[in-house]
Amino acid sequence: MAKSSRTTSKQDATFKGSVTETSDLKPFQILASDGKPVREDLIPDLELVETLYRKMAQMRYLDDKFFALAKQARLGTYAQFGGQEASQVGSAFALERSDYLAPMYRSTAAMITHGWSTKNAIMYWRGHPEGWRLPDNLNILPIIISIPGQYVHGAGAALGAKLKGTNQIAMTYIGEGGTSQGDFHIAVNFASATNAPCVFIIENNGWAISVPRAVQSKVDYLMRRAEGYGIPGYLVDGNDVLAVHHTAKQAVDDARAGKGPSLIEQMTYRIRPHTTGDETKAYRTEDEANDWIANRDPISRVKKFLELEKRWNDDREVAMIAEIESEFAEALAAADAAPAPDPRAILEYAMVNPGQNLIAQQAELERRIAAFGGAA
Amino acid sequence: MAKSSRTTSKQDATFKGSVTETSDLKPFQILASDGKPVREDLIPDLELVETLYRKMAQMRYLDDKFFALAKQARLGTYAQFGGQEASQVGSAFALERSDYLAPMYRSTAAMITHGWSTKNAIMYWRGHPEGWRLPDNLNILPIIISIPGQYVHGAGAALGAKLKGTNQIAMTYIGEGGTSQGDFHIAVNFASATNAPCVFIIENNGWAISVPRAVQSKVDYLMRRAEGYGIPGYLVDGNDVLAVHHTAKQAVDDARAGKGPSLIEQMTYRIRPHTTGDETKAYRTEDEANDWIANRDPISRVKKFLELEKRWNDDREVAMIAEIESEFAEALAAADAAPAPDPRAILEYAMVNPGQNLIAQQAELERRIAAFGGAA
Amino acid sequence: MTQTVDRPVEGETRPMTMAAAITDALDLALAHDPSVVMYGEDVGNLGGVYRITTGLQKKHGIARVFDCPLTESGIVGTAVGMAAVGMRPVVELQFGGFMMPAMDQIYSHVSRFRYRSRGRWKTPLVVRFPVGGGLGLLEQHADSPETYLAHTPGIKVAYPSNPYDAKGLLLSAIEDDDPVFFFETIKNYRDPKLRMEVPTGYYKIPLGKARVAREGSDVSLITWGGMVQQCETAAAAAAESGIQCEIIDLRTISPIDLETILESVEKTGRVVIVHEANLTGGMGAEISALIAQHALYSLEAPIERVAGFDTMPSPFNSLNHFSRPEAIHIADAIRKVLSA
Amino acid sequence: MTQTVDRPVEGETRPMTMAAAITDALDLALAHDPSVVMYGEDVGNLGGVYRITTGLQKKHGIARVFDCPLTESGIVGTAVGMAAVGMRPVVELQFGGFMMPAMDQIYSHVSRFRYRSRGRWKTPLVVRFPVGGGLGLLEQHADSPETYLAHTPGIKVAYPSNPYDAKGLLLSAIEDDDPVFFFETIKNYRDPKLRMEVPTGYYKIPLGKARVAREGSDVSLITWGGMVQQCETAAAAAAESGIQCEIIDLRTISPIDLETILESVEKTGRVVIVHEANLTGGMGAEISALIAQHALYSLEAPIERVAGFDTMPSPFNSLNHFSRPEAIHIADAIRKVLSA
Ligand SMILES: Cc1ncc(C[n+]2csc(CCOP(=O)(O)OP(=O)(O)O)c2C)c(N)n1
Ligand SMILES: Cc1ncc(C[n+]2csc(CCOP(=O)(O)OP(=O)(O)O)c2C)c(N)n1
Ligand SMILES: [Mg+2]
Ligand SMILES: [Mg+2]
Repeated sequence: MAKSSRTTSKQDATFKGSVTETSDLKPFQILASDGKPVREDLIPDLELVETLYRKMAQMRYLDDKFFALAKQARLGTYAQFGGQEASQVGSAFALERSDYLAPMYRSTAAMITHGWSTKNAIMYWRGHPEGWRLPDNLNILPIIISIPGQYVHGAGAALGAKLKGTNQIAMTYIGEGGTSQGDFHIAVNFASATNAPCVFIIENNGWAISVPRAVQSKVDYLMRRAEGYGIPGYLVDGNDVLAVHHTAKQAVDDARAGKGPSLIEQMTYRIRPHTTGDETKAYRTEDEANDWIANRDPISRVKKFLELEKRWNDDREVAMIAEIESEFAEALAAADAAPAPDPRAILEYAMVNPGQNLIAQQAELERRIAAFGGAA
Repeated sequence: MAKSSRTTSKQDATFKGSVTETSDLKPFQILASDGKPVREDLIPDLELVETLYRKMAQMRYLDDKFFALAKQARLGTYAQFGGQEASQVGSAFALERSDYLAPMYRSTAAMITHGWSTKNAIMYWRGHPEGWRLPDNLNILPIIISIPGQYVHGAGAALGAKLKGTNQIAMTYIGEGGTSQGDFHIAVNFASATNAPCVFIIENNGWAISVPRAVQSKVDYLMRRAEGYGIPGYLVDGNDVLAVHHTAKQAVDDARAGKGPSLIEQMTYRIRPHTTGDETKAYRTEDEANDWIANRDPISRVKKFLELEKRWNDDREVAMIAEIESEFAEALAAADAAPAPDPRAILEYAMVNPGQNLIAQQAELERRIAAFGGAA
Repeated sequence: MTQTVDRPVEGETRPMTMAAAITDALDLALAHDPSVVMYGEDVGNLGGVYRITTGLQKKHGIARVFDCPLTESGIVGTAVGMAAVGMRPVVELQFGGFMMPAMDQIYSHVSRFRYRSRGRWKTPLVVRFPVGGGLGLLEQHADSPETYLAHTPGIKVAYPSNPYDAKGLLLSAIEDDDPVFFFETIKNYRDPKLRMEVPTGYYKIPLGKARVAREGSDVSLITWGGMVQQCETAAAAAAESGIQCEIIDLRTISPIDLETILESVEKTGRVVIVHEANLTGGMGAEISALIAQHALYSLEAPIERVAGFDTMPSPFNSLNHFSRPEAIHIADAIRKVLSA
Repeated sequence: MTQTVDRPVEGETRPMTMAAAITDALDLALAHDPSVVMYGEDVGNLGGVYRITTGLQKKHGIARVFDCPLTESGIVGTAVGMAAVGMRPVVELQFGGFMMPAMDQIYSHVSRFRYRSRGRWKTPLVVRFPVGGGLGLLEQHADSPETYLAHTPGIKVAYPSNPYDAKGLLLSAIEDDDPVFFFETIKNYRDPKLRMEVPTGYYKIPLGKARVAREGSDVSLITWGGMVQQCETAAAAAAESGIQCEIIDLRTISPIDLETILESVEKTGRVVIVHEANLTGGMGAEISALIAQHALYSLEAPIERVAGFDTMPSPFNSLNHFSRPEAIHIADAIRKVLSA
């Protein structure tokens, strides 16, 4: 038995995590936090800016509603993306409709941007089988909970598309915490080695549940790892939707042009709890979140810009909100109107060609359905 | 079913692997391949140089003997390290005796440098239980075959030593192929995050069995990954034992001083087959290996240097070889004299406190021993 | 019967839930042995997503209880290295469904490290995690991966069903020189029905010893973890129709207490095995096989297994009670073996 | 009996070893379906460490058969993504002992990808690897990890014992829309005793159908892969003392052909299950449990299992025959069930 484990203050610093502070990098911005352009030359068509703004506003509304629904037990546990609207909308918007998206549990905004419906999202987070069925006309891979399998699937889908010669590319998301996993490294390196057209996005929202970024690694910015794979790496202000979109578009275009994968780190912040089951008070101050909400909100930044450009005003805002509300209400009503799930869903899609074990279990399921007093 | 997989020549290039050729890095050298110093200022005490030379010469002899023994079925499958003597001896020699070494299958030279005996090495590679027993007075963790578990054990041992406050450090080895695995990344990053005193060595010997380095990743040098962990990375001529030792010593000293882990890439070459079961003709030219043998041999390089320094001559060489031969012969005789293993070894050390399953299996083993006509 | 009552009567006690009993064991272990360290995702500052390590970092220091990078292979693999150099790591994985990234470290190293070095290195480590469903959580938050471990040599698997056992088994696990995996049923953590008087002191329950949770002569229900409660409900219902079920709570899945199982089967002649993991290749198979080898002639009816279906645990919240074994399904199996 | 002869008589044949039959199947699959691709460590240029893919890269092009980075999780995980977008990856892991780094991808994704998307995405992929011991290779080069897969829902496991089956099962596996793991016994690859006439054309053997390798009325030997040969030796020896063994070669471990097993057990009443993986929690347990549930009343003796010990496969070369099941150990178990 060891004599003592000598808790010294030096050791303490270790386990709290500390980042080597030698950074020469600054996150790329097109808009400053106050909505003023820092790169006039890169401001895109205002129509696009307005579209991105509208999508982000819709997403914030949806995220807050989902939270409320979960608190009323009308959804199950839900992983909010609040604060990360620019990061998800801006990047997913750079995809073509036929491109592949490999999402994680917090990617709801990216998925909806790529074409998923609000109704399906509600039903997914409700644990309703119909929500788990991904639509045939959308190239969205399943939502992955185990961190970060989707990164490897993204690399594989990209390589598959390349082998088929379809000109599709793949985009996939991970949190900064997930970068400590083996599959993060494996995926990016596999794509590097095979020159697979995959855009790897790190949404660095500062926290992995209660664990701060500094505990994950000594490095200052995770996108530095791109250099170790010989691929382009980008550091972006993840709350600047124009910077996010610009960078993602570059990476998407490169991938499509046969230049291989890129790694993008989007600096953002999760202004909400980790999930509806989480309590942030236990690990971070409200001041920290409030500062991001007040001073670095991704939505008001681009709204201010549009206002400065005279492209936006209160009337439009009111009209937009009304539209968002009624669209959401409609989706919710449709989801609520869906019939209760059939228990037989439990054994559906288990295998294309089931063996005797599953056939026997189908009979057992029927017995259970009968025991509980009828189907549905 | 996909219509066609369109084999284009662009795709071909992908799967052969290609390294982005933009390297600004050059492997660190103290001696040029012809044995002449390129960094006079870093030449250590000649006594140390001679010691390293002698060890390397002993290791080459041992490696060739092991190969011959394996071909006579007096050893099992054996993973030769021939060509990598500088890489292993130079680095392991930088350790204190009490430091931890976490070896892989090709680390025999590093293990012997750290104190393992030739007799035990013979018995290990013979599959004799006595060879599998690592001596109590040596801090060498078990030889790992599954690539690259040992990297994570190295990180853990280092962190454990740090927590105990013992001032020990750990050193661990991997091949360049192994850097594509998840555990490579996990280990280096875990040590980065916890500032664990671990020296991570990549022996880049150009090949992972038949797979060339270029297939593993687009990056030019794997030590570039150090930057992505915020730790020092070193690129070293792995056939220059002085450069290897100098760099390893630096990393060992840093680790011991509380500065955390380092990553060292040692550029070397496996001049032998992958194992005694491998046939190199199927994947590389003999010219390639012969070029390394003739022009970049790690042993003759330092020998030439010692000769230039008048520290070495033919008489000494002859005497040394005689010594090496007789030492080896003695070890082999001792290994050959060891009694045949007791079949009961199969169930020894399975668990500290065995359950009924193992107790029943002990009885079954006794039955089998009886059936085969007695023990041993 | 091998053991029916194994509660020490002396000593102070206080009422504890499963969660509290586990926290108490961890706290005592940290105080008892300076080589014990705890780490994992969120275990330090937050105290884990189920708050099992809450307060321990503050009390024992950040070098003994700390957060680490998000990597199960890293957590388990560094624990192997740490254990080798003399620490006793007690690590947490966030959910049983997230054990698999560590599976190579478990299979290739945790399992073999001592054997491989012929005793030069030991692997006294504990890996704890919450398991089991019935709560409508997200996918991979309801898994029961014990069979993958029970089939892997060189390790032990403890899977307690109540606060008293949880504390005693965990203290045994931490002291044990073999690696131990420790399963914590989420649904039981704070179930007030399981709250019970637990000694406040340091005590151990041996690994590898089952508990007869209920005596009976008609049917043996063999089970563990959260399913013990379901079996108790089913047994109580059966008792109303005059059927006396015996419940064997295995407490450790590996090694298994064959003796207690056989004693019960020899008495009742009828067996229902209940587990939450999916049926095929589950631990129910091993238990059934042991009975079919060692107590075949005692059997008066085919052995029934009540288990999860051969799919991932149902992610369809409102349907979970159709797939997770519940008392009603166990009752069905009891009827079956009795009418055979 | 379900199937005793399932060899088509028509068509050209030529003598093939296991290795040759597998290579032939891969070659035909590449020609048959342009969405088939093959990759792994050393499979491209070298043709794999056992030379199973030799010549395929040259013949079908480097975009169809290629080397990739050294990462099992990457190989299997990218195959999931590739399969989703319409390819049929047939990947190789270098040895069964190196499957575990891919276990999270297998457990969390291969197993569930289709279920999780409710059929939106399919996972038609094949993972092949060499398994089994008896050759004195290095550690982790003699493992038999089939049980980890058989307990994992949503996947199939084929484990052929002879060249004819290997080719037909592999072609079925590649065409199957479920993910299939394909086990190749190293010791059988080039065993001249197994060399046999195999049709040169494209044919399939259904997954999930066992083969009665030998008919007999006294004892059922249930086995698969390399152990079929050992059972045949034991059965031949037993026949000399007048004992007629029936050998059931499962061919697929998952799903299992319960019908064929039960037919045999009902006939013989005595069962010996033989596998190379370690005993506890091995597939022998599942088979035993199925029999104890469905054919209990036919049993005239306790079910015996002959399996590896609960340790890693012995790395002590000269002692391997004590730990790997051999004909002599099977003979012992046959005597046991007959004298019960
Ligand atoms: C393999 C695995 N281990 C653990 C978890 C539990 N878990 C869920 S979210 C989370 C933190 C993730 O943080 P990050 O990657 O930064 O993503 P974020 O949630 O912040 O978007 C953890 C540990 C998991 N989902 N998968
Ligand atoms: C997890 C795992 N996968 C595959 C193998 C099989 N294998 C043994 S050596 C080798 C190549 C390793 O190359 P590298 O890492 O460069 O080390 P080297 O052999 O060149 O020293 C492979 C694939 C293994 N040992 N472990
Ligand atoms: Mg995060
Ligand atoms: Mg190499």
